[in-house]
Formats: sequence, structure tokens, C-alpha cells
Amino acid sequence: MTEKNFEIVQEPIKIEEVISKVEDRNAGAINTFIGTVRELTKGKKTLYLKYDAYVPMAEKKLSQIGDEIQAKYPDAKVAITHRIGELAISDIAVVIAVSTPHRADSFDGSRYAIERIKEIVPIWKKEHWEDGEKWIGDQLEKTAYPDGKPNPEEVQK
Amino acid sequence: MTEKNFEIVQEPIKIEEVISKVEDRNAGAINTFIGTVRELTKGKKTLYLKYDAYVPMAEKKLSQIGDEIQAKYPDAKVAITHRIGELAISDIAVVIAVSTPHRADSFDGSRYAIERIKEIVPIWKKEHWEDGEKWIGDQLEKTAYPDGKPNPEEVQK
Amino acid sequence: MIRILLFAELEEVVGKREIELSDEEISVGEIREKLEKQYPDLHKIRSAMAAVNEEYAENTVLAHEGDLVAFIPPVSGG
Amino acid sequence: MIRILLFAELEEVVGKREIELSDEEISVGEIREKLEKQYPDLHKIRSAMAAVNEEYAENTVLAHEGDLVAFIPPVSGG
Repeated sequence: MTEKNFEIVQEPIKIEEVISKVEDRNAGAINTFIGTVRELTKGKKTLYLKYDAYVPMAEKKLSQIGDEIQAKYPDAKVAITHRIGELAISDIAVVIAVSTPHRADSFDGSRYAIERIKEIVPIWKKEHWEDGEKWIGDQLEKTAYPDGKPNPEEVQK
Repeated sequence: MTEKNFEIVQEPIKIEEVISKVEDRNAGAINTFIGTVRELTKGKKTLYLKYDAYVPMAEKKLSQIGDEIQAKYPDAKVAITHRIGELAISDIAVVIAVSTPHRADSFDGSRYAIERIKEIVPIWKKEHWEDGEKWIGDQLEKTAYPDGKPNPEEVQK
Repeated sequence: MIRILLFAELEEVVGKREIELSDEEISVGEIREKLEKQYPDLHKIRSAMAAVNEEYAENTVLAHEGDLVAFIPPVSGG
Repeated sequence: MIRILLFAELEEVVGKREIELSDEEISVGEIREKLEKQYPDLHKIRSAMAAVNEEYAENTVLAHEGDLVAFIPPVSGG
């Protein structure tokens, strides 16, 4: 079996292909999270994004996230594909699929995966607007670094 | 536009078709919940399921769930397709897709939808085992009615 | 005439999905009693929800000539 | 020789993704200081995470000849 459950790809992601990797006779639930490029972020209009990654480490960390989910839910199956390169508005950046026997665990696993991606997986996006461009360092959709610099407490971690 | 966002169908559900109904330039997140037929439930081996529905009311109630999600998250788009008829192990019974600008809301909306389906949408499944068959009245994956009868408090509601 | 729809186990007990009542006006609760008298095995109708014209309705709701009343056992979609 | 990888804004400041250090043994923290001295605009390397051979590493970790050390600014995948 040469199927890879944790991948960084350049081409458009086929959602059903990712989902099919987690299908299982004892799965009653599959949760899928799809991250897409949205046009407006904090009122600013994005023209397109560029994603870059430290590919081998990123695939390793995606796989680690899968292991972490299985440690919590031994019957879970997990697949994650993240795309890099230039993406237009509405393009799919990431597809996460988590199957479990019961539905609550599939939601939890999928939610966990997207949060962990934003913490530990070496992938970066650069937003391109009409009036400029910027690498985004906003793992948790909370912090923006308007001056391009996190504050001291954040550096400590 | 003849596209229906809330449907009861007889044929296999195409996941990407449901997802495409909620795509939006300002959606950054799409959560998809897929309910599949699992082989084992409480140790019992299911051979196949039969779903039946009160179709017009079921579509109306699915649509109401969409309205409830939009009341909470005005930017959300919701699509739900539920299949009825005979389903084999691993077949898809329901696909829910919820798109929102931010990811947390897509998870919440999708989770809300599946819980509400199990409360208010007139759809029933009948499990077929090697040694028998039974209509399941287990909306919330908590109660089974081994004697085919809910207890008095449940009747009151 | 009032049309009555029965689903899932209720349908199986009665042997058909649709029956008719000749009443001009009758409450949902009275329909339950009437049907259980007519079909003694239909006790599960007590725990079913009811809908009049595709909206859930309490026992006190009145159904009239031309209405469609459905009895909905605990649902199990998803 | 120790290979150093720089990503995103760090890569842009230096103008290339990969540089090399001739050290035989050097700590991650010392590499940060050395690079910031060499590239004064590279102050953001302070807030970057570091990885040695594809595993996250603290400043005290020692890199040796043949190791691959990456500096990983705040990530933003997903």
C-alpha cells in the first residue's frame, strides 16, 4: 500500500480521496475539515495566497498529529493533506478527515488536528493584497503581528 | 437555481456535491460530517440498514436546522443530504456541510446539525442483524429501548 | 376526512402507512386514543410525537377536515 | 559542516533558504546569535522555533557536523 495518509502536495486536493483513506467498516462517523482561502480577513481583501512548507518535517508533524489523535481515540483513522504553492480565493488549502466509531470523537479529533496544525506544522502562508504582501504568523487566529514581531512573552514559549 | 440545500435522496450521496453548495468567497472553513453505516453497534453485527423518512417534513426540518444555524452564525452556509432506502456497511447515510468565515463556527454548526437531526427530523433506521431486525429509536446515541418502549419520563416531553 | 400517517414500527403494527378518519374536528390526543382502541398493539403511539400538516403538535391541537396528521416514533436519522 | 534552513520571512531577509556553517559543534542558541550578527535584519530569528534534524529543539541542544538545523517562524498553515 503506497497510500500516504499525511501529505504536502502542490496540486489541488481531491476531498473524496482524503476521505477514502479513513473509511472503515467500524467507522460510523467521518468528520472532515476543509480550510479554504477566504477573500476578506479583518476587512482586508486578499488577492491570493502563497503557502510554503518545510516539506519533510511538515509531513512528519502531520503524521505525529495523527498519532496523537489515535493515542486518545484508538479506533480513529486520520488523513491530512495540505497544499502549498499559490492558491486563489476559495481554493482548498487543507483537508483533514477523521473517522471514528462514534460521532463526538470524530469532531474532537478533527478539531484537534486543525489546532495542532496551526501550532506545530512548519507551513507558512503569505497573503497578497492590492497594497502589499505579508507572511502571516497567526497560528491560532487570535494574534496578528502588525509590526511583524510577537511580544516578549510569546518569544519565551 | 434549482439546487436544493436540504434533501432526502434514494441514491448514493456525492460528498463533493453537498460541499459545493456551501462554498463561498468569504468562507475560510468548511466542516463536513459524514454519517456511515458501521458494522458493529454494542457488539452486535449489522448486516444492513433500512432508512425510511416522512420525506416532505424531513426536508422541511433539515431546512429549519439550516435556519437555526444561520440565526446563530449569520455568515454560515449549510447543506444537508440524507439518504433513505437500504444501505450496506460503510455506505453514507448523511452528509452535512457547514461553511463559515472562521473555523470554530463551522465545527459548532456541523455538530449542532447532527444532534438536531437526531432530535427533530422524521427519519428512522431499521437495523438488520443475523438474528433479527429492529427499528431503532436512539436519537442521541445514549438510549436503546431493549423492550421497544421508552420510559415514562421520555414519553412526557 | 382527516388523513393519518404512521411510520416505522407504527406502520408495521397497522400494516399500512396511511389511514383515514371521518371526523370533522378532533384533537391529536383523541386521535391517539382512537387509534389505540382500533389497533390494540399500537401502544407505542403514546410515545410518538405528532405532527399536523408537517409541524409538530401537542395533544391539545385540533385537526380538521383536510388536515394531515402524522405520528412520529423516536427518530434515528444521521 | 552544519546545514541551516531558513523559511518564510527569515528566508526573505537572508535571500536564500539554505546556508552552511563550518562549525563542528554549536548550540542552537549560538547559531541564532551567529546568524543575527551576520544578518542584522534577521532579528526575527529570535522568535522562531528551531528544529534539529526535523525535530523541535531548545536553544541548549547541540548541533553537530552533518546535522540539519531549521529555523521556523510562527507557522500559519491550515
